[in-house]
Amino acid sequence: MADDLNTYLIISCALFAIGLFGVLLRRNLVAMLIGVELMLNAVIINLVAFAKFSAPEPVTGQVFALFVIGIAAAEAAVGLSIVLAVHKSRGSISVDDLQELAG
Amino acid sequence: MTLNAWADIAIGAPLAVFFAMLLGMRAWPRAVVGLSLLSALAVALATWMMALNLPEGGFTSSVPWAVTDDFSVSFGYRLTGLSTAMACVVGTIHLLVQVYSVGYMADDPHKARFFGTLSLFATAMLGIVLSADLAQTFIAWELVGLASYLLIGFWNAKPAAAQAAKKAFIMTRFGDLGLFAGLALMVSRLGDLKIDTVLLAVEANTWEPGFVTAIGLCLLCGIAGKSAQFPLHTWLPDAMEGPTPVSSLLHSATMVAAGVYLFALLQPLFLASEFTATFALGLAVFTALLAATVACVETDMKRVLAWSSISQLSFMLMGLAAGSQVAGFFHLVTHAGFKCLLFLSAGLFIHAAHTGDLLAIGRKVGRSAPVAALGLVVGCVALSGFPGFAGFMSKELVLHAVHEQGMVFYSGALLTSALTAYYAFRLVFLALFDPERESVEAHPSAALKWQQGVVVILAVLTLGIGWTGGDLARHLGASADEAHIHWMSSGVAFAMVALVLGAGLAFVDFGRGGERAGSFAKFPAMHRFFASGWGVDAFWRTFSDVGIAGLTRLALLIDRGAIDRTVDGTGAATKVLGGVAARMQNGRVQLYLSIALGLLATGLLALGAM
Amino acid sequence: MDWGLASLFLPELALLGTALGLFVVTTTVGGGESADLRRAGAMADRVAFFGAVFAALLALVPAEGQLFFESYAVGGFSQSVKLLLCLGLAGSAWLSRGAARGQVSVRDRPEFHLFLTLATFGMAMLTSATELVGFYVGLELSAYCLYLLVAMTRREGDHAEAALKYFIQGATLSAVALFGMSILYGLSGTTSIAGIGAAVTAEPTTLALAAVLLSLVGVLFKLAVFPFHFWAPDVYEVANDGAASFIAAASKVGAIAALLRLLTLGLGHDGLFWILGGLAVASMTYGNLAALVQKDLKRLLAYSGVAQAGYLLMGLMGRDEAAWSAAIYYGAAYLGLLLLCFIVVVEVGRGREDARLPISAVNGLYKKSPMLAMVLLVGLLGLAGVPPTAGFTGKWLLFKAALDGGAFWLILVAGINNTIAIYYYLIVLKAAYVDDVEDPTPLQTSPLGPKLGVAISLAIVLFGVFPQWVMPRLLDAVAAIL
Amino acid sequence: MAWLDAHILTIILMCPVVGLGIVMLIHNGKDLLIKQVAAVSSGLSLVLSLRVWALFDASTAELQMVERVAWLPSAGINYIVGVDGLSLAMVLLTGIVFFTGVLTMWELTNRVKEYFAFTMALVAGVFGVFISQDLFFFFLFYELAVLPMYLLIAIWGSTRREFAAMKLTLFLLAGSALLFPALIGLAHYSGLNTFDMTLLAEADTDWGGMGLILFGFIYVGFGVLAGIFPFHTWSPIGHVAAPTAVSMLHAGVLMKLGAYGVLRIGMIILPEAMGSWAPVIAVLALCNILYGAFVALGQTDLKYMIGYSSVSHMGVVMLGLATMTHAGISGAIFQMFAHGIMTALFFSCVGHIYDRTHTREISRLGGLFHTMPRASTLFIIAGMAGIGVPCLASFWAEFLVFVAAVKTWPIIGILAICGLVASALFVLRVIQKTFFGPPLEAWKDLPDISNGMLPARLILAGTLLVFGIIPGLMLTNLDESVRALVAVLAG
Repeated sequence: MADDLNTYLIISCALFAIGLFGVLLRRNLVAMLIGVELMLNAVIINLVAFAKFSAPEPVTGQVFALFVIGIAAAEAAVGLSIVLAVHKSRGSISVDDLQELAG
Repeated sequence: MTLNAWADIAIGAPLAVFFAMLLGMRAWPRAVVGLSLLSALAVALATWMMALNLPEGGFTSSVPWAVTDDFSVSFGYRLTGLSTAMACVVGTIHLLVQVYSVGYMADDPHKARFFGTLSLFATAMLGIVLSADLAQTFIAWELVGLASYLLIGFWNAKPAAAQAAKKAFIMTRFGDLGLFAGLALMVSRLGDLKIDTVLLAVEANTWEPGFVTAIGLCLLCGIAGKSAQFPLHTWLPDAMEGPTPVSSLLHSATMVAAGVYLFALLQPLFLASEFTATFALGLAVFTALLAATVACVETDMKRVLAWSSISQLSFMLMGLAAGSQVAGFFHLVTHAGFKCLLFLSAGLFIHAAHTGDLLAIGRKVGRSAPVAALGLVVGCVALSGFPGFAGFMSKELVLHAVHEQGMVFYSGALLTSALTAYYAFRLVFLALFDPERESVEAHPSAALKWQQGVVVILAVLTLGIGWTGGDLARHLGASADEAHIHWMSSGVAFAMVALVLGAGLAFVDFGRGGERAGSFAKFPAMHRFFASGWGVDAFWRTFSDVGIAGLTRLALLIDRGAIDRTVDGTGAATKVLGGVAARMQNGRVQLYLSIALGLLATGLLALGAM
Repeated sequence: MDWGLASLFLPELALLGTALGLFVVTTTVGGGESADLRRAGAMADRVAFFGAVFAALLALVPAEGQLFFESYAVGGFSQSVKLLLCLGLAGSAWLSRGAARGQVSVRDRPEFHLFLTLATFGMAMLTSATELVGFYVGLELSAYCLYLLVAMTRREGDHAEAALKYFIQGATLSAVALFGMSILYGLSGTTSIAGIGAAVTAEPTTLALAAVLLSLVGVLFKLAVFPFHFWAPDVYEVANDGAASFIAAASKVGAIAALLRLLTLGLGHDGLFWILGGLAVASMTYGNLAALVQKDLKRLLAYSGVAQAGYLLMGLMGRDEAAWSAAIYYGAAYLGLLLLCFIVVVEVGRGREDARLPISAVNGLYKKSPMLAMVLLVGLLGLAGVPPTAGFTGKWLLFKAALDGGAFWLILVAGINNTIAIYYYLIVLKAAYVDDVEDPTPLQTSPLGPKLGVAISLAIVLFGVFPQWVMPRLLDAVAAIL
Repeated sequence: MAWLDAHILTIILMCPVVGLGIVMLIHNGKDLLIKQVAAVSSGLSLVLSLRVWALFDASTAELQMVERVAWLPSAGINYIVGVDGLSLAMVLLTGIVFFTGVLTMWELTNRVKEYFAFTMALVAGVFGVFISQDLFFFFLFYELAVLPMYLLIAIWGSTRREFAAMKLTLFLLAGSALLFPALIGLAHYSGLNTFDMTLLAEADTDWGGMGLILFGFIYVGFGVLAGIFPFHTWSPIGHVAAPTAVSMLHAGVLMKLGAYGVLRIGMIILPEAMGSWAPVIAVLALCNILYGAFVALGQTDLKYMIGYSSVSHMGVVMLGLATMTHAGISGAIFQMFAHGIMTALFFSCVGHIYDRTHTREISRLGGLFHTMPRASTLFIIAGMAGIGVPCLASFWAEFLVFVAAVKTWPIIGILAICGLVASALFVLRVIQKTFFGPPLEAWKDLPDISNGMLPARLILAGTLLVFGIIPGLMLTNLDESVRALVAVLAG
């Protein structure tokens, strides 16, 4: 696996795909949150890889990556608080119990 | 007073009375009646003045009424011998009938409405007669139809009268379709419908024969509607539901004669195509025969006179179709006289006997009403064509004219005049010489004087009219000898034979007492066939029940079934679609995301393909 | 202190100031006594409302220029959108004062207003951001505030579920959008939208266009366009009225502004716009059809919002100043109309324990409060695009722009959709004007509510009949960013 | 005074709008005051429309009393208002029907304020359409005229009112769904990017295939409101359910909007497309005439009968337009005016009968002539106008149209003339069943039209009579404009 842009892109796409399927298929809410985090990490890898290999001056990519990391953390906090609220009101954090609102 | 002024009075005065009636009907009924009589007098005077000082080449003046590029209509007057003569007939008869109606309608609460509508009729009739533009004739033609609808349905509380009025209007409307189609076809060739332009175009015969025949037949259809010719004649006997003055003025003397007048006016057009002329002649003969046979078996007095009017109208058309304007028109004038007399005297009889049935009148009244009896006798004698009387003088000219058109028509005409004599005298014998007459004495009311006065005047007029043939011909611009009776010719002889045969048979059947059933009763099948008016009325009833009602049901079916259902269907379908769309939102968040990302993927692929 | 630069940042500063104020109020809430809790709540209402109004006034101050090393453009476009956002915030704050119908507990009210203000600040940033990073931060900031606002409804029940669904879809789709942005950064080497736009137009490879489409997903989610709209019905129906009105009105205006900013990337490519056209038709048809069978008023408004997003997206097919300015005009009209509807929702819903509001709640409104009935009439007919409201003029300008983009047959579909839409607007109107109600006791409304509604409806009618008061300014503003 | 004459059309438009404003301000309870305001505003608009008629100079075909204000130049919208021969009669018709409509509803007691508010909005829309010369404002007023119908029928209507109101509104707005792309398409495909109708008409752009499609949309879009054959089922249901004055306004004036739209936008701006569409319009118009008459014959409800008779008479209008001749188009416009007045009279009489007998079933009515002579005479006058009896305005209209039709398409013309008999059939059947015949016990002592309510109907009957006796009044004004139109159509 040569140390060049393509490898990193492949890794990030794989990670992104894993995260996406995590969100779509896992039953457990927290697992879905983890899936979203994985997708964001894939983006971070992407940014850093582009900054290293192809961007004229790498700092924008790395700054962008830092921002994404910060926001991912905020997202996790908000997500978990909402999952907590769901648990309090429904008593379970499985996606199958979240089907009342329809029509 | 210029001719134009007289014409304005003739048409304007009655119209003013009609509007006065519309506005002030309830407040002062007597005033409306007075006004109406006054206007009738003015109209009669105006028509006679126009006829007397008519300049040599006639007088036309018109003002544009509705102008468009393709075609324009003008309102005006065209005074010729023919139109002024007809106007005089209308004016005089209208005056007499109005005077008669004063007595007839004495105790009717809606008197004002009657006189007002009668004046409307006068305006419309004179509108037809004096018009210079066929479009104006058509307009007046429709107005006359409206007036007849209102007058027949005057006692609209009686369902029969309302039904008769509707039938009359719709049947004449069928005829008007043909008239309108004819006019519309003419307009597509000429810019406007002025009578002079039409006649010039006919003389120049620039149109191809097929076109002229088509126009002739269309106009004939209109005439058949208005002048109650076969097959559009069944409304006239039903129109007897109206008051008797209406029957006498409209449905014998003037309105039904409008069709004949139009034929006389546009005679060159009809005669220009050989086919139309023979067709018209054949139609007239056939209708005359049909009407005469039905009149022979009819039991109601007014209906007998109605069928007789149809038959006499066909005689006029025969004269005109055979080519002689004088014969046809002279018969129109004399017929107007004696038929109006017959109807008015019938009115007296019906007032006295409170029923229209001949046998009942014979039993109840008979000769106890002297003036009515006098009117009936003079009328019937004139009607039957007794030599020297009005009927004979004009019918003789007609028979003479038809004689040249071939034996078939002539023999038909002769047979009809024989039948005419038969039913005329049948009427007299049944009404006046009924053996078991209980003598109930008539109580002459004050109003009766008006009616009897008019009947006497008319009787005198009927006697005199016969001899005015010569100066009428001169007035029409034809030579006097056109109206000369060839006393010694074979035609007169045949007519005499027909008269004697008819009168004799009538005397044999009804004159001598006995069961007075009439010779027709001997053949029950034929009797029933004649009584039903040769089944024409039944045909029209089935046509309206099956044809029109069927079409209506079909239309309703299409409307409710097809169109409405599709419209409501689309509405309901969209709601069902709505339900489907809403169910897509079934609550599972992972399904939402998969749909979203799936569509996104297809979008990306599409981008790739583009 | 050089006032020059700061003068460009005034509305945002006002919003931050309000947020700070609210933050202070939240800290004082500590103790449990209900008396000072209520006092703090009322204080929070007042601070939030007047802060928003002050920010709106500041947005009127003309400002033109760049901030933060050319990553933050302030101009006609951004200031007019900020004005709309602040008005939307003021409206929602006013609607949720005393947490209308007590749907937000007194303890949480200061935080409620804090998040409202922060969300508006995030969207204001979004409007001026000319650079992907600022754009993304603004997008996420406003998104997270909205998730929390929805979760804040006091009563037990479905609000948590709606908030979670809103969060999951939002987070996933923003991650996808971020992935697209990262690829755009990779291709063009810069994060400034103008730079990326130039790179994409230079060599419009499929990958570049795909990246643009992916990066649009985040904004389309916020705008509730068809495939990304599934969150809207649940959130509108269950969220408390204040949050729902903010999400329906102000956040949609923010989304429109973001879309206008981001769409400048792919202006040159027909393919991209035909896909957007497809999305537009899909969301129009889906929104209108689904709304036909709705029984809950707020859920109906949600689906109608999806349909309106479709009309708007189709208008953008014109790809020129006319389309862009019509979009903003239509956004402004939509903001006003939604505020009208939510005024009626709040006034009619007062005293109902559940946040839901069935259409039958509006029965006999003509008798209970004629003024509110008139407000509802103008609101619904405006949404239906009936003259003389701004809705009609907006639709006319939008479709005229769409036709310049060659979408004749799409407009026919939009016309038919409009007719379908009128059915469910009339159903609500029928409930208000025709159906009778058992207790015709007049509705005790708040003193100011109906009057504010009448004022807004008057404004909508006037702007509808006289578009020329505002359109020329919008045209110049939009010319700057195209 | 000069200022008034210069801005007379906008003032006419403003009468109902200002009236609406004042009515909104009046407290709900004061019914009489509201009615007086409505009467004043409608009376004023009638007087002003008469003044427009007087000021109109019949010798030129151009627009007169034009007011032009650049509204939104960037989008090609400007407020242009003007009247020419084609729309002059329509403005007067709206004035008359609006004024008589307000008078007819004088006895209304239920929710008076909202009723007059919605009616005035509707009439403002109708006035707007007839005077506006810009597609944007034309469509704005067109939709404004359609929407209040829903509430007017749903709240004050009678049989199946909500269903009928919804069906009517959706049907008409489905029509306008077609108009939306067509009107915008006109501005776009003409390349001028302006909605000014006169500019679009004068710039003889080559529309090509698109012209046919646009004309199709315009014809069907406006045709739905004009009640053309397959799209007419909303009109009878709408009329039956609507209260009296609303059906007067609706059948009397609103249906003319449709025909006027086809005339003003379809024929003037897309003459070639009109040429190729004319046969289709003629055949559909023929269906209208005959089909409408026969369905009317089968009706058992008075208002249904009048509804279908309107469908039949609107067929005459469309046939007149389809002939594309001077006589035909003049007849069509004359018929739009005459039929408007006639239907208004019809509905006001039926309204009176319904208010007294609470039934419109023809079978249960009978012999009303003696209990209500005034109402019956007025109904018969309207009926006679319907049949096309001379000396009433409709005669001239039908006469001109049928003559022109026979000239251009002999077969269709002759078949259309049969419409004369068909219309006679169904009108006379109703007159005979409801008015003639013995007076029934149930309707013995019903009050006739009171003196207060008579003037409204007399105005209508009087107009029919005046225009019947002097058709020149109408035709001279139409003359030049129609000639110019025919020249354009001839290409």
